[in-house]
Amino acid sequence: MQKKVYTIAGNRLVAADTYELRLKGEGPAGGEFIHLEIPGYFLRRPFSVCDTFKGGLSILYKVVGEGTRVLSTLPEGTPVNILAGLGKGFSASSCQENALLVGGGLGAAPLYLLAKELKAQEKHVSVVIGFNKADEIVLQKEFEALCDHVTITTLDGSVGIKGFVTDVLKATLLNYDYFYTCGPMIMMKGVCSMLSGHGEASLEERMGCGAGFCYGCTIQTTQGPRRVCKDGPVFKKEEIVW
Amino acid sequence: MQKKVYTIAGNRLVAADTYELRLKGEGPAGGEFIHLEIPGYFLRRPFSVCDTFKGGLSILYKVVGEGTRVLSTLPEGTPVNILAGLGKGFSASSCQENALLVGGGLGAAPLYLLAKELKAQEKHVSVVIGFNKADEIVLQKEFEALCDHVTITTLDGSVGIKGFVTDVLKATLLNYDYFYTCGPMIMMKGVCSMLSGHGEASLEERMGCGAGFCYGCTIQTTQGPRRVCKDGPVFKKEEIVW
Amino acid sequence: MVKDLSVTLGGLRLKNPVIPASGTFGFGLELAGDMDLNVLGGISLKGTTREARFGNPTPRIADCTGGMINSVGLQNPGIDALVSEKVPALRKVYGGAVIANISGFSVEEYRECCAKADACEGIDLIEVNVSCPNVHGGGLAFGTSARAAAEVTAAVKSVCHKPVFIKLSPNVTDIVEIARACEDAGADGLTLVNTFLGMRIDIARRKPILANTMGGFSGPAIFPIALRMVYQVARACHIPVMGCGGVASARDVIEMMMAGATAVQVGAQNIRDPFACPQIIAQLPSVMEELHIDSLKDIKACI
Amino acid sequence: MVKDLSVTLGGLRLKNPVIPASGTFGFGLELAGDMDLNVLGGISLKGTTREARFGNPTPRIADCTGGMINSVGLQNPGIDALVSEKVPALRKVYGGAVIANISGFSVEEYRECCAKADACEGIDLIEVNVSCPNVHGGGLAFGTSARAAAEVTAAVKSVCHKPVFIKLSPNVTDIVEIARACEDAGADGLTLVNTFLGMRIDIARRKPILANTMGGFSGPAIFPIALRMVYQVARACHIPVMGCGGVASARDVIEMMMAGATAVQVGAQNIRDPFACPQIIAQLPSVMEELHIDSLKDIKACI
Ligand SMILES: Cc1cc2nc3c(=O)[nH]c(=O)nc-3n(C[C@H](O)[C@H](O)[C@H](O)COP(=O)(O)OP(=O)(O)OC[C@H]3O[C@@H](n4cnc5c(N)ncnc54)[C@H](O)[C@@H]3O)c2cc1C
Ligand SMILES: Cc1cc2nc3c(=O)[nH]c(=O)nc-3n(C[C@H](O)[C@H](O)[C@H](O)COP(=O)(O)OP(=O)(O)OC[C@H]3O[C@@H](n4cnc5c(N)ncnc54)[C@H](O)[C@@H]3O)c2cc1C
Ligand SMILES: Cc1cc2nc3c(=O)[nH]c(=O)nc-3n(C[C@H](O)[C@H](O)[C@H](O)COP(=O)(O)O)c2cc1C
Ligand SMILES: Cc1cc2nc3c(=O)[nH]c(=O)nc-3n(C[C@H](O)[C@H](O)[C@H](O)COP(=O)(O)O)c2cc1C
Ligand code: FES
Ligand code: FES
Repeated sequence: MQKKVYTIAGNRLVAADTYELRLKGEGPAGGEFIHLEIPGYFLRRPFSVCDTFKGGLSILYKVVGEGTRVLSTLPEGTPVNILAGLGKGFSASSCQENALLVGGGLGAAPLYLLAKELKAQEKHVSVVIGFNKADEIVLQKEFEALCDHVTITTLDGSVGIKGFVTDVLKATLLNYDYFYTCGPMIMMKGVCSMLSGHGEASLEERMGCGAGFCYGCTIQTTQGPRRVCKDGPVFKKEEIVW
Repeated sequence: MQKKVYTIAGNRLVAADTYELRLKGEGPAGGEFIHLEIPGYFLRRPFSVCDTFKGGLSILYKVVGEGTRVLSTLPEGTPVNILAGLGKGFSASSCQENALLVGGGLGAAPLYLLAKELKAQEKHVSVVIGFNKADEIVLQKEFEALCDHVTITTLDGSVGIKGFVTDVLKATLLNYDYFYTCGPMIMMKGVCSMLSGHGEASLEERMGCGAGFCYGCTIQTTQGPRRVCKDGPVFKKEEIVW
Repeated sequence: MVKDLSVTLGGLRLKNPVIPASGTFGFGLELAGDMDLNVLGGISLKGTTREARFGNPTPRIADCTGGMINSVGLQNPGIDALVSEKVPALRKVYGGAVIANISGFSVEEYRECCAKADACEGIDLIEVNVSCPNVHGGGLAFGTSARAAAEVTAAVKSVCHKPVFIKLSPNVTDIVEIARACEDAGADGLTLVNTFLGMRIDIARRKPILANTMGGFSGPAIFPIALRMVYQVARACHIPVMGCGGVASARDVIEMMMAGATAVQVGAQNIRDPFACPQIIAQLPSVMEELHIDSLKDIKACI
Repeated sequence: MVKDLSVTLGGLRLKNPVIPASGTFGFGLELAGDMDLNVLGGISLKGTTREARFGNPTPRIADCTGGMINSVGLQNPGIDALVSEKVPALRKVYGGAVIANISGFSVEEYRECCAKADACEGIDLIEVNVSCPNVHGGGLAFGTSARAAAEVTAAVKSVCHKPVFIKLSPNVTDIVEIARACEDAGADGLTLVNTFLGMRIDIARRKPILANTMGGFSGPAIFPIALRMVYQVARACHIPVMGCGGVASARDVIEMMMAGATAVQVGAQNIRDPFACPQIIAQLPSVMEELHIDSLKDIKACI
């Protein structure tokens, strides 16, 4: 874990209520998520790292409450205090050859970084991501440029296949030896119970410290109590108690 | 009273720990003092208006605590929330012909605006202002450009007369029909008891609302309880209970 | 859709639930020149005692993270000036609910002041502040003992025809016990909460900031504790509660009402921003829209 | 001039008075890889009970103005794991004062756990958290009754040789009464304060944010109340006080000490910023310089 002051290099609307925040700063800022201080709020807010680049990283966030609303108003050049290098992420090496990535909404964000890593390991990557409506779609072009198969679903059918991602998993024969999922709990539960092989899911909990020492984010797993922020947020399918 | 968002047009060091803050914004911002919101602090901070100009005003402030320290770091262009049009100021019209202004430290600030008003009314203005040391002197040139006599005192004698302003009042025969004073309580008490004629002094109290409705700043006067922020900060010499 | 902000409090219809809290809005008159008072659902006037009081020496105010401490000490012109001067003057410019806030140092003083407030035409509701030290009962605040709070309530109720709300102190182990005692003694409603006892030190001068050493702490910092007390009391009692403590936004008003408040008072936030109440009222309709609320009456204790 | 930050607490010499508060720094080990723990004056370990506990369901955390609410609910591996695993592991990397924080639901549980902590070599001081509900006494927290707090104190003292500090709840009418009862029952010191009972509501979903409805509120928002309690108790009692509640800066540490604290704990601020304690310690000398303080021992209760 490192505490850093990064600078906003971009904060633009990329979909309905959804912003891409680009942060630049020194040093490596690995980890699965960052914990970001928003002026006027006591607790930090956790966001998955969506992409990293030389001298920085980006996240995708949705305005869902007061903190994210304030975040969306911060202009370029604003210094932002973050904790970086947090969380145990997806394990790309668990996949032998063919990876299946299933995302819902902004759950697509951490899957993008994973897809880059899987491709760097020269694996085949199929992606299925679902959204409510066309105007919420993010990362479609980015996934298409990177991955072998990309399927988009929308609830209203305005883009791609009409329905839930689980409808696609049911209808399509997908070739994978390991799967990865991130999105709403109800979706991940459906995905994990439907897909027979091994896989991992990224969970969410309200967080205090984000760094494993306040025990605010503990969940019960088949292996006993685990901290989502430190032992996760990614857990093996078999560990999760839905 | 008006609530306004003004913009910092300048915030520069003008003497030891002392800054001039220039604020620009629309509409008249009269009044004796402004009540200024500082990011991160619950209560506003009161500062005397030192000068007004078309589209704005300036204050002089000293870094004495946390709030003023933060204020000194705010860059040009920062929006600042102020209450303007507060307080009952000096009454320039109480002076017939010859005014004597006695200031201590940043007590000089509101006297400058008063001096401008007195000169606009074509009165003679003599000024005595005292500082601890040379590096604390403010407004000397401005007063000299405007007034008929300007005497500076410093405790260490590095500039002007060595000693307190009261030493000057004792030693010099000053021609005035009305006096005005602002500075540390102990100085104003000395000035008011030493000067025989009528006059006014500007008081300070820790303030809540700054606008007369919280009764946080009440003092006992010879006329009964009075709010420094609304009934003052300027009171007639005869009203003040030292 | 047009939003219905009105609520009914102790039989009175308020056009909205937002009321400046006692001591943080003077007698209303001080701000009459700066805003249209008539947007306010009600006004709780500055705390009043039998005799005029100067209050405590200054400094009476200290700044804190998310709030402030005051030791104003009930500066007021006395009950006779309240009913003969302040209220009639306010009534000339204000048509909403006028709440008299009464303090006392003995049961007898409470009774006498409340009777005078009850007889004053311009006053709609009487709020009894039991946070004062009980001079005949060892100096502990009336509001920190269920028995003393009930005694004041019964005494006041015996002389009042207007609705009587008892305003409780949060500096207690069991707020529900005290609330129930007031309800049983006949209170028509409760105001929760008054200030927390707090203190700050000037570390450069090595002495307390307040001349009085300690004072009442309030502001957004206390909101979660006040909300919890409103929630507990609203579930335990059947009389209406005015929620108070740290309210600073339209969202806070709605949160207080969901916790069980019928109306909501705004205190320290007025001191930071004199226009806080009109602003909160102006923001309520759009926040209601966002939260799919048509009438504020629908959300009371809805959780 | 070199500044002397050291203090003596319950007979132990601490290199400085800054101690992460129980529950806000895990068992120290969780942060051993991220900072040099040895800069810390002491570490108060996560609250420990007889049996291992999962704690409460999530959400366990809610954000507030100037603070947070937690309902972690004493998740811990139990006293046996504390003394056999956590403390020995911490001792390998940490040489400062190790404080065990013990909770219980019966006097017997307190006694048993404290005896085990007392027998554990790596533990220097025992802090007894009396904020838990008393399962044999009607569910009210031990810390809200002077009698129950004294009973726990006496029971624990009868089995401990190490200094015992009782950590009090601020949710009481008269903190001094409870502090005195603990002192009279033999406590070697007091920690003031634990969290305030608070609550937040998710107004969009119309339900409490915490799965447990209410939780413990702490952070800079409570500083003025905690400071007042430290001041009152330090004047009323003769045993040392660890001040805790809202401390977030070197200035706050000094203010707490001027109010009467011998050492100072930092809680919620660690959760906002894991490096809060080392940073505060690093800032102390320059703040002392500015305030003309040569030794922190000189400022205790100096106001
Ligand atoms: C590991 C992890 C990764 C995440 N990655 C992303 C991401 O890449 N993009 C994105 O848009 N969102 C992400 N979230 C959710 C994001 O943290 C919340 O949407 C955000 O904290 C809401 O803040 P707010 O102030 O707008 O909401 P409020 O409701 O005003 O926040 C109040 C409190 O609740 C917490 N909170 C509210 N909703 C959530 C939530 N769903 N999960 C966790 N805490 C919450 C906040 O952090 C804050 O402490 C992630 C959450 C976790 C745990
Ligand atoms: C009517 C009036 C006019 C003033 N004009 C000026 C001016 O022109 N230039 C200038 O430098 N200062 C002026 N002051 C003093 C100025 O308000 C304080 O120096 C300033 O508030 C200190 O803030 P701080 O946060 O740095 O200090 P802190 O000590 O950290 O402030 C804590 C609290 O104490 C209050 N406070 C601290 N010192 C004073 C003080 N001397 N008077 C009133 N409140 C205080 C603050 O407002 C704040 O609420 C004036 C005060 C008053 C009442
Ligand atoms: C400056 C000031 C003066 C107050 N005077 C009174 C009073 O006279 N009577 C009373 O019942 N409450 C008084 N209060 C308490 C408030 O009415 C309110 O109960 C308390 O401040 C909590 O609300 P808040 O957090 O919104 O400020 C006063 C509060 C402040 C800040
Ligand atoms: C997440 C969290 C967990 C806590 N767990 C404990 C605990 O196990 N035992 C205890 O005595 N206090 C516990 N506390 C209380 C703190 O030790 C401290 O007394 C309180 O938070 C006030 O200090 P603060 O305002 O600096 O946070 C906990 C506080 C927090 C925020
Ligand atoms: S958020 Fe603190 S342990 Fe996970
Ligand atoms: S500061 Fe509020 S009345 Fe003067």
